[in-house]
Amino acid sequence: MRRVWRALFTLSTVVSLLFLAACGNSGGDSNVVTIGWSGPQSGGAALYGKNTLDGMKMAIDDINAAGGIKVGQDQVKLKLVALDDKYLPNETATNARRLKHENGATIIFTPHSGGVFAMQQFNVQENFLIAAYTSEPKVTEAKNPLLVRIPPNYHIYPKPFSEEMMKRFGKKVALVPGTHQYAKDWTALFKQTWMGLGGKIVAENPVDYNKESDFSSAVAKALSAKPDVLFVGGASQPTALIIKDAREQGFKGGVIMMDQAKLEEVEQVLKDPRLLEGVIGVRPASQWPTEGTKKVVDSYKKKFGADKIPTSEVLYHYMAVHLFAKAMELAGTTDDPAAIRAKINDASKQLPSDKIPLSVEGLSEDGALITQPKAITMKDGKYVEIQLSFQ
Amino acid sequence: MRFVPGSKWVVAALFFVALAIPLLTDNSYYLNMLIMVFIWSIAVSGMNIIAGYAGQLSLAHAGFFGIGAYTLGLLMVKAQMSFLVSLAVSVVLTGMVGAVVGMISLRLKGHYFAIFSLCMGVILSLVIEKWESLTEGVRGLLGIPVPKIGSVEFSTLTSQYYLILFFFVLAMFVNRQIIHSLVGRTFISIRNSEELAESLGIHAMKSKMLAFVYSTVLAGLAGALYAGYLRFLGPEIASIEHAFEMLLYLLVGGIGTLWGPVVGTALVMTLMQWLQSWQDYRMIIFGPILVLIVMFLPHGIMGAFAQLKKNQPSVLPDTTDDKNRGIERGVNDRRLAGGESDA
Amino acid sequence: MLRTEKLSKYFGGNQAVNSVDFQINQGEITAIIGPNGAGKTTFFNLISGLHPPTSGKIFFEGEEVTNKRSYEMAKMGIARTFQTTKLFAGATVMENLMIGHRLRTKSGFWGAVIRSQRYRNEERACREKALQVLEFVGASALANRSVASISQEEQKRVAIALALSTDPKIVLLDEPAGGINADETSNLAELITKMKNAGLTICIIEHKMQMIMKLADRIMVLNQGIKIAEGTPDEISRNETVIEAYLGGGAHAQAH
Amino acid sequence: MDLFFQQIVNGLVLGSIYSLVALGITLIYGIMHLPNFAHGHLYMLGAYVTFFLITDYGLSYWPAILFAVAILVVIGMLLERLVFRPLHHAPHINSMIASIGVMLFIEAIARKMWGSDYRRLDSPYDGIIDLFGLNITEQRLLVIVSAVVLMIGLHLFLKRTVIGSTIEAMAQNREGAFLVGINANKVSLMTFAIASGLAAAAASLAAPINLVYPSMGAMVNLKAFVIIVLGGMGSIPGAVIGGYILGLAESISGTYINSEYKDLAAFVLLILILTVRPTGLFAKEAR
Amino acid sequence: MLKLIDVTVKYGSSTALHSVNLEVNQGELVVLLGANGAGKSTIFRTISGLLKPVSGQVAFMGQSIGGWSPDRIVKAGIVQCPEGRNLFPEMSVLKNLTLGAYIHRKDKAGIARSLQNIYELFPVLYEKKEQPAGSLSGGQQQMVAIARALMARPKLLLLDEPSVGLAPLIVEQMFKTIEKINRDGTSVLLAEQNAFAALQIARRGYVIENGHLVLEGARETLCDNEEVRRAYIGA
Repeated sequence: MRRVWRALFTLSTVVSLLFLAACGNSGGDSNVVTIGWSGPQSGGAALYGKNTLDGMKMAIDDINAAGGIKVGQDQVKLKLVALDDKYLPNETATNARRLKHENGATIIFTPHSGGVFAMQQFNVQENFLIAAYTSEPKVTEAKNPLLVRIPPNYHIYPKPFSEEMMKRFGKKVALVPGTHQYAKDWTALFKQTWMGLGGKIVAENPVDYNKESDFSSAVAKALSAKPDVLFVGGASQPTALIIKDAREQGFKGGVIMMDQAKLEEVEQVLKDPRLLEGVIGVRPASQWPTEGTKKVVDSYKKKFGADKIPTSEVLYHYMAVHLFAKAMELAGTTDDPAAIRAKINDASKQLPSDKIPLSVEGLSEDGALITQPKAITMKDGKYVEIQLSFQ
Repeated sequence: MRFVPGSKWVVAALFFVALAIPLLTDNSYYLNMLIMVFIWSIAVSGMNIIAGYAGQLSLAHAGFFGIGAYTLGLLMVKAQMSFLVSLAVSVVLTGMVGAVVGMISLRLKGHYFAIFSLCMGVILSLVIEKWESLTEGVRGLLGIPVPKIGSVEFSTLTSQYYLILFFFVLAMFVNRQIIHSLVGRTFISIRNSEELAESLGIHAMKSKMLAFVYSTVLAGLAGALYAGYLRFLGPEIASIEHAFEMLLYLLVGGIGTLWGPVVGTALVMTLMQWLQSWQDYRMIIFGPILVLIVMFLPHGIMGAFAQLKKNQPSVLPDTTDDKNRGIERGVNDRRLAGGESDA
Repeated sequence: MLRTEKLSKYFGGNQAVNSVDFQINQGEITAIIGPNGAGKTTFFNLISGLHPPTSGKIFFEGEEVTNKRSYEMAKMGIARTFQTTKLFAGATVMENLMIGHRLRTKSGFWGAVIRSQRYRNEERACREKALQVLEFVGASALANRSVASISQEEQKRVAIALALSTDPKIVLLDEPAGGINADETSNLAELITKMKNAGLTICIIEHKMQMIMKLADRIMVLNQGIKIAEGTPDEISRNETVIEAYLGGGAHAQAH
Repeated sequence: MDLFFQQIVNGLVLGSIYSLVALGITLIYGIMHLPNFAHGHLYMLGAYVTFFLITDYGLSYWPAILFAVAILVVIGMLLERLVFRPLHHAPHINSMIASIGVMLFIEAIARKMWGSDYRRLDSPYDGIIDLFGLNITEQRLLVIVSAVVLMIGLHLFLKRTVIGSTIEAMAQNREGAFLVGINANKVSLMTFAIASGLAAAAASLAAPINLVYPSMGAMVNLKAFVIIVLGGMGSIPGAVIGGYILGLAESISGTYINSEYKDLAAFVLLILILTVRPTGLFAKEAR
Repeated sequence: MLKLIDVTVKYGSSTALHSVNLEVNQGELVVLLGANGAGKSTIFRTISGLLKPVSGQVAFMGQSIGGWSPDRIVKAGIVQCPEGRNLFPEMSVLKNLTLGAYIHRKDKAGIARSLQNIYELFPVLYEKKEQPAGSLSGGQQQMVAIARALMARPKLLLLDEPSVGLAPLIVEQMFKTIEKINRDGTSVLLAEQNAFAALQIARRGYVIENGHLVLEGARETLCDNEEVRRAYIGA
């Protein structure tokens, strides 16, 4: 009996201590503005979540080191509050309310469409701005007035990719994309484009890039259809493994890489650049030809190690925090989401390209940032730039 | 009433507090947390019926939660049916799927049933994820309309709160009625000894089926309410991690007690929220806490209360009785089993 | 009333019960005796439907019931107790006994939820039945005690009460006097006689010979799964084969 | 036809890994009646340990595997001693929950210490062998061969040595084992050690053909449970054969049906088999 | 050699043994008589450390062994051949026997000698040594169980109802074997309900009823005791 009492006592002590500790954190400072983030910090997508957070943390550190932002007459510093949602929409909804009501966040970042959809149900009602890092077109279709979509639209890639590969290798493509939603959407668009150009799809064999223990059987099946070109798409490292498996099984054709995979990371895994011959993909964000990009890449390397290269998640989030900070300065408020969003377009034009990576040209009507990515391909052992056309 | 914190007056008082909460605070975070606690409590109490009372540990209940949620979502989005009709259909459909799954799986005993149901859960979640033409797959189901009953629209958080509180109270009422009835006692008799129950004329399979189907209905109801509340669905809600989470709520609260599921859900969810401040350390802290809880409070919180009150071991099921499978158990297990033949 | 025809049960290669012809007559107390491991409990398990027989037939009141399951057997009126007193641990005596009458009730899920008239009647009937059988076995005082807290002998009584609460025609008692002392045994014998006088048919497995010799109308002796003798207590106690089997080969001379 | 044989080889590679992990789970189940949900995470730890021994401590492949196995053996024994032995007399559901707690803990620790990045362990055996027209990397061949060697080793240990047979003795009749003087605690400690060691070996063999990351154990774990239910819980041949059945079923169904549904195929296979044989393929008959 | 002093054992709240006092001397063959459920196996399980007494003392060769783990008790020299036999059904007879000598596992020569002795005692086991123990007949399984216990070279052998389920002829053989084992120097505590057969080979005995030792005495005393006769033959 005593054991039970003791256990109950211990448990309640632990719980109340936790409660006290948790309470200690909240407590606002008028000269600090909280930026919220809800994303995966555990589970299979944790790495992705961490990358987005790293970008934000670097940006906030840089802004605060420079004295913060000037809103009206006040010098305001930024603070990041990050909550784990395990990639689950309902957790995002809970976190968003917590960030808004407990931490006073006006801008909440989330790097997955499910979380965005969940927040869209109430963000206008509860008055906060969603910073959505997702390429899902439906996010903007809803015309939510308090939403900004950060990453570029992938619709521009398939056509130039396809044309280049067809020209160099042939018209038969085998598809081994991921099974996640982004890969599916990308693949659907790619298939349409490829066939529209007179190409033929000889095999389609999607695999789960995050869970699969061995890609080799999926690759073997795709290659058995004797394709000229292989289409792959998912996170960089598994993508690299698939390319490696294909080369090991004797595949010599071209490889089209979805923009989620980063060429520089693929290179790190493959080691031998010859395996990359004939690969086409999006130019790494870290190779964006601006001063700002170079600067951020350097400071990232300083922070995380010389062999680490910031992914586009890092760079886009770095840029986005600066963008929102600028918009707050322009709007002269830190707690009116509508006013802040109204200034995003102006802010994007005022971001100094020597400090900020990438280049943003403005905000589209439906709330997406406009950026202009580029594509490259490995030809005879060298990277060659491919022209992307914008209609 | 036998359970201390579940005594009539406490329950009544808590009920009135629950009714008054939206009047006392407009903090939507708290309301949202309570709504989530209600929803998951319903689902966990379903798991409790089959695992805690009928003694068959099911890990498929996240799958049934998913079925309930998707049925409601799909009916409202794709068939434009009204909220109440969709809710009814999703509950019935979950029960029907539950009946089919039960028929196959309840023939198995002990750990076999547990792991088989785990696999069933995985299948249900994979089906939801892969059947894209119906469920939209990993993209998720968008645009579930605001629940409406007659002319009342549940668009605000407060109105949703009352809607879900209503179903929560209803579910707990039905649970109470069942548990303290001949039907509930029948479940318990099967948990304690299927052999004895059968020799007393109880059709064990039939009763287990009833318990299983009812428990899936509760999971389905919870899922449907979740869909109506969040108005967006992704296949993750049916994932096996959720089944583990539900089991955890159940065990912490006290398996085989009426209020255990509610106490466990509320406590663990709150604990998880508090641990958010520790960020990366959250699970590093939570994992050992879990181990300590099962070591020192093996009957869960409500079980411990019942024990204090009755000053004797509480009714604790060992849902995985090896004797069913003819395996000798360890030395002291026999003592726990309380009596043995001295042949 | 209950009859078996060449009833056999094999476990793997072992013959637990081998081609037994047996009969339980209405209103009698029939005993099954035999050394440990003779197959007595297995035989009970067969005629109560717990295990399906490998071959042979079982008839109850003229009807063949060979492959009926134990819950069906119980509904037809065959109740049993177990060797190790099986009760639903943790519950009170009353709660245990109410389940015993469950098979005679009809209301299901909805009845219980809305507490329908029929449900309330049935619950009352269960409660009354429980009190009635408790009184019959002389354990009324135990009604609200937890099963875990009562003595071995009381547990035996409650187990019999549990069997009686199913409204049986035949009660099969598997070693009701195992593990209780002489006084308690004679009390138990009285109870069994009382059951017989109340019109019940009884079949009993027991090792306590004095008790059996006094109680039984007819005895069957099993050894190695085979019926080696059947008859009145007098006949059995004089039967050479029985003495041989029961007391071990060399003991014969000494026993006389 | 080439494709078919290629997929058979791939199935064998997959099956080898599954079998080694499933063997550990089934051994622990046989002795402690504990479905250890944390086992897949021991596999993950094994991969990380190997990775760091090679990259940070400069060990070469084989010594790294040996050390990783040794380290995991210690971790497994600690788990048995600190978590599962104290819970041995509690209801089984409690130790199951405890294993979930351990699982969450290990994954969180791995994330905290090593981050969530994918890591890549290079195989020292990167060559490609042309086997009757099939292209197979040496590493894949190595996985199959090593797994078979390990399994034979385990078999010999269990059947031919007195110490090894105590494990089987405990599984077959616990009380009988006590009565011949076998120390129950030592046996369960040894079982955890062997199971964790097997997981580590499987992980270090598989790591070079895939990536190393904190959640790499989750799916393998789930599959391993499918396997032991399929083969009969506690059955050692069941775990081995079940592992290969599943590996082959996955690679074949991935080829000839649809790769997206092949996880589903594994589970449906299980349901079908259990519907016909409720105690798995190799379960002992109930007495 | 073995002494139980006021040993009380409980299963949950019910008492299975009430202050039992029992003694086995060096070289003795003592029989423990009692009906089903009287508490014989409980005594055995307590001696072997499978159950812990709530009070009282268990002493062996002057040492208190109450609370020792089963394997430690086996090493001390008390080996039980349990009523349910508890063989390893899927292992061969030989393997069962080898495991019986688990505590002597380093003494290869000793094990070979023991095996030799066992095969002399039970020649049929030599014929069946490669068969799984579970496939043998009841009597043969009983032999394996006794043989396995002997492989541990016990100082004190506890035999729990070795005659259960055996044909009379085999029972007779079994008792002769037990007698021989005792003659060869092993003390034996034998639990039986087969009273008179057991009393033929034992010099001393106890009668247990409902967890109480009710009678104790030499063979003659017990044989002549009316209670015993009545209890077992019912006449």
